[in-house]
Amino acid sequence: MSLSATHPVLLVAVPLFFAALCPVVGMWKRAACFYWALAGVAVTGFLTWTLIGKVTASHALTYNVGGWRPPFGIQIRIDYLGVFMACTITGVSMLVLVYCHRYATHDLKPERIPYFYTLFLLIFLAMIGFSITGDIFNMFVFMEIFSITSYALVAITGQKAAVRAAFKYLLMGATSSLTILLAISFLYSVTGSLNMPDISARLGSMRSTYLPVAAVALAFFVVGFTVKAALFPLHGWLPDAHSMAPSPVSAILSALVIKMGVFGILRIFFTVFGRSFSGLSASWGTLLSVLSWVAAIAIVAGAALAVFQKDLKYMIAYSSVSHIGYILLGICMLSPRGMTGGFYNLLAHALGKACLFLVAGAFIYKLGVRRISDLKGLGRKMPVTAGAFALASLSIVGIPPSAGFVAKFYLVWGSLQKGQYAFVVFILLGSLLAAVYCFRVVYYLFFTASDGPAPGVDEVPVTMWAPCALLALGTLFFGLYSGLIIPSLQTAARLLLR
Amino acid sequence: MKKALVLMALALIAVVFIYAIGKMPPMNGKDTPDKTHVVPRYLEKGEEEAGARNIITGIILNYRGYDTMGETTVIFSALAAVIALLDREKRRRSRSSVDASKVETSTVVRTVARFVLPVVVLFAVYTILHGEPSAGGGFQGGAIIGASIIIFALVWGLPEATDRMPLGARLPLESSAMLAFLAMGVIGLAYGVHFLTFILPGLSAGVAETVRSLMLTVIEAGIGVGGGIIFVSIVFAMMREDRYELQQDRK
Amino acid sequence: MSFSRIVNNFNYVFSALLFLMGLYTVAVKPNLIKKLIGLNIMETSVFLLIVSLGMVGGGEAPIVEAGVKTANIVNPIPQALILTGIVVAVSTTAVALSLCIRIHQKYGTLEAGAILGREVDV
Amino acid sequence: MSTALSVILLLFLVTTAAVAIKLKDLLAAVIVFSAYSLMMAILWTQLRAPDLALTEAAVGAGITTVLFVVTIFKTARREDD
Repeated sequence: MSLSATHPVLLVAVPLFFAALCPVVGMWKRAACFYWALAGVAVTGFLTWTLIGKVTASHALTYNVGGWRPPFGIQIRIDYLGVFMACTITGVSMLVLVYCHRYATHDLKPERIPYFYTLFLLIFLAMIGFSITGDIFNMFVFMEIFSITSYALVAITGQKAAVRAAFKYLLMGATSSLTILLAISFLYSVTGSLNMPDISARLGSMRSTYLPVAAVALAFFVVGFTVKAALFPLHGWLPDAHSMAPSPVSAILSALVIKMGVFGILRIFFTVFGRSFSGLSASWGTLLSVLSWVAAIAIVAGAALAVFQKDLKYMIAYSSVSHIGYILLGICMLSPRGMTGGFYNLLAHALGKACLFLVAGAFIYKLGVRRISDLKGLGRKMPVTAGAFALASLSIVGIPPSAGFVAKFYLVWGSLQKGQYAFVVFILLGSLLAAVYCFRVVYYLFFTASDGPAPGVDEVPVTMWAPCALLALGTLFFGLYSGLIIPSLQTAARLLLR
Repeated sequence: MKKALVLMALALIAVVFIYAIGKMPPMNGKDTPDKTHVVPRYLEKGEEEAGARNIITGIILNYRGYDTMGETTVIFSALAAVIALLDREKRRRSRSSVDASKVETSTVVRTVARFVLPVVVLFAVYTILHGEPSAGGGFQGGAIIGASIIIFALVWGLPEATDRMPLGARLPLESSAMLAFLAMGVIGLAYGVHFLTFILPGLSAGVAETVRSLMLTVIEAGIGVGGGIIFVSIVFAMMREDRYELQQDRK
Repeated sequence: MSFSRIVNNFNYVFSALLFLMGLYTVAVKPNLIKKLIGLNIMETSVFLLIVSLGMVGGGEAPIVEAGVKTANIVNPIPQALILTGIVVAVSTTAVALSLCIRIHQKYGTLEAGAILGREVDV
Repeated sequence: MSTALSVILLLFLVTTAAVAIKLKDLLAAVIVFSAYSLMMAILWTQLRAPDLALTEAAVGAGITTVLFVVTIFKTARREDD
């Protein structure tokens, strides 16, 4: 099956077809929308899967949409990192979508269900399109699709706090999008190109008087994408939006959408500007060291804020702020080890955080409780979901043999290699705080007796607990068999650094 | 306090911004980097390669058609978002606050609208189909069609408008822009060339160009109809108010 | 040198000014509708910047006519990009205004002080 | 000549933007903002962008204004101090 290898554009076109017809399916039969969306994600997942071999064989797969060669048309460019992102996106989306089946009928007005799945497919295809494109403006277009859909998904229940959070998210998101568009125009004014490798080449041969414009463009890109990624001082929108959204949506937003901001930074740093961009070397170094210190502070600040939360979903959301710090710190190390750690944490956090939010959703589904202190003794009544929570917590904290441990191991190794002992302290402190906030919940779940009688509380339906369990087992699997992916990620890092 | 902080941030951004525009290539220059790299080919070969005298149309439909597919997806996402937040109107029953007020629309407005609207729609169709040789195109025309239907809803009321443009007819048309792009793209795949390639292999030059202009027209029409209907649906969803909803159909 | 550049590039200067005005409105004005007007002003300012940089002195619109030299035609790429940009802007505005309608239903006001500052009510 | 016209248009733009930001009556602010969009449309023709002018006039001045007006009718017309 080499259809997707010859035509990688199908990764976007197939879910787009399913999204375009989802409301029509909903008009015919509301209940069919779920299966329609599931089919869309499954087919795309299959196409992504068949792509892996091809990408690893040729390092980067390129496809000229419309047959126009790169600077003239839009080129789809799938490298190691792109296919890694696409696989993470399809895998997590698939499991979250299965979970949505019961959750959506429980939480949403019936007439909104078709549009919920339409938005789900749209956000899914936009994230895939974002990670595989090789054109900077095309990236902006896909970014806008997943931004607009995520504003709506946060507020889809129509609850008071959710609408408010969505508006705050929208203001921050739209402003950061504009910052990125502004950066694109600055970059275009001095390079005259929109294709990423072509911009990189043009920057290398640019007149030196234009260097400041490129530097300002870089700064605006970084600011814009760090807002999208919710890096610590600019994270203001995240806790509200991620905790007030319906839980499956929180899972998608926290596991995947904020990673898109990180991915954008990666693309800008390595594919667009590249290390060979010698003219900026001074400001480049400053920017990286500033960014890595900000990331290090984010690790501790996010984790510390999470410790003080009384609300379960707020706690999980603040934990995301901390983990974005880990990923960015790894990227800013600019060494294969550190970057591998960052990329691996991207996967580990996507699986673990999706699991935590889905479990939080399961508690809300059964009991309607959100406060951590209300979870007493639930471990005995909902053993699978609570067990999944404990297992995913291991990965979030970074205890062997989970995937989170592997990621942090590489991060620590990378910083030791660079002689940055301060970062080791930050990473370990972050893990310590993570242990505090995660195991507090685990303690309530398993080691306290419930004080109030909660009759009739039992395990959630299988379509809800199975995704949680699979995600949790995924963190374990990728911890035990890290050798499956680590070599490819190291190659990815080396290719980016070249 | 907050204001002072914001002003400081603004001052910082202003300094950076002014610094950048001071170093940017000058306006009106002919040999700036942006005009010497990709553009010459578009200008010299655009008409022949992309099949449109209006280079912009050539770029948005052909050279960068994938972006425009994304653009139609953006506006479809906006529609899905608005409907997910505000819900659809109910045919003949949903009303806006204007419909609920006792004041009748004045005869002048009705008469003017009756004469102007057909002309507006005609102009919109012209804009859609005439995007190749002159300014205009699917999206602009679609916006004008949408605006004319919105004017209809404002003058004759939401129940009348939802009766004339029922949901069952609008809903499938909303995705027509994306479907037009996908269908035309898949034709390319079937002929063994890349997605959204409009010059199909195996056809003689004249036929291939005719096929291309046909395919581009289908996309323009799709964007026009899809964009227009999406605007109408968004405005209908925003106009309706629950508290003014009628209990029975207004016949 | 740099100063005369700035004066010559007056479109850029005005776009920077509009951008800052918009950003100020988004950040400071308490009313949500006002914030959205500010956001739209910001958007048009960015559009103005990118289209201005494609301008050619005494140039022609990018529509190929017989007898027009291609060197004298303005850069069409920014215009094509901004067509997409305008659509994105109106889409964002539509979603934001729908959220405003919902917020007004839930909170009875559109003033940020009364809405955004309120503690979580879960 | 056309430079002078552009500068006048830009000054108008800044003025209308400032007025739209300053006005307490939101409906008036939105109407001024639609004037801003129309001004922008004229500026696009000055910048030799007829397609953008058409789009800005239809979408910026037309659809966006309708959306704002509809929202203001459903919510509050005045901005509090």
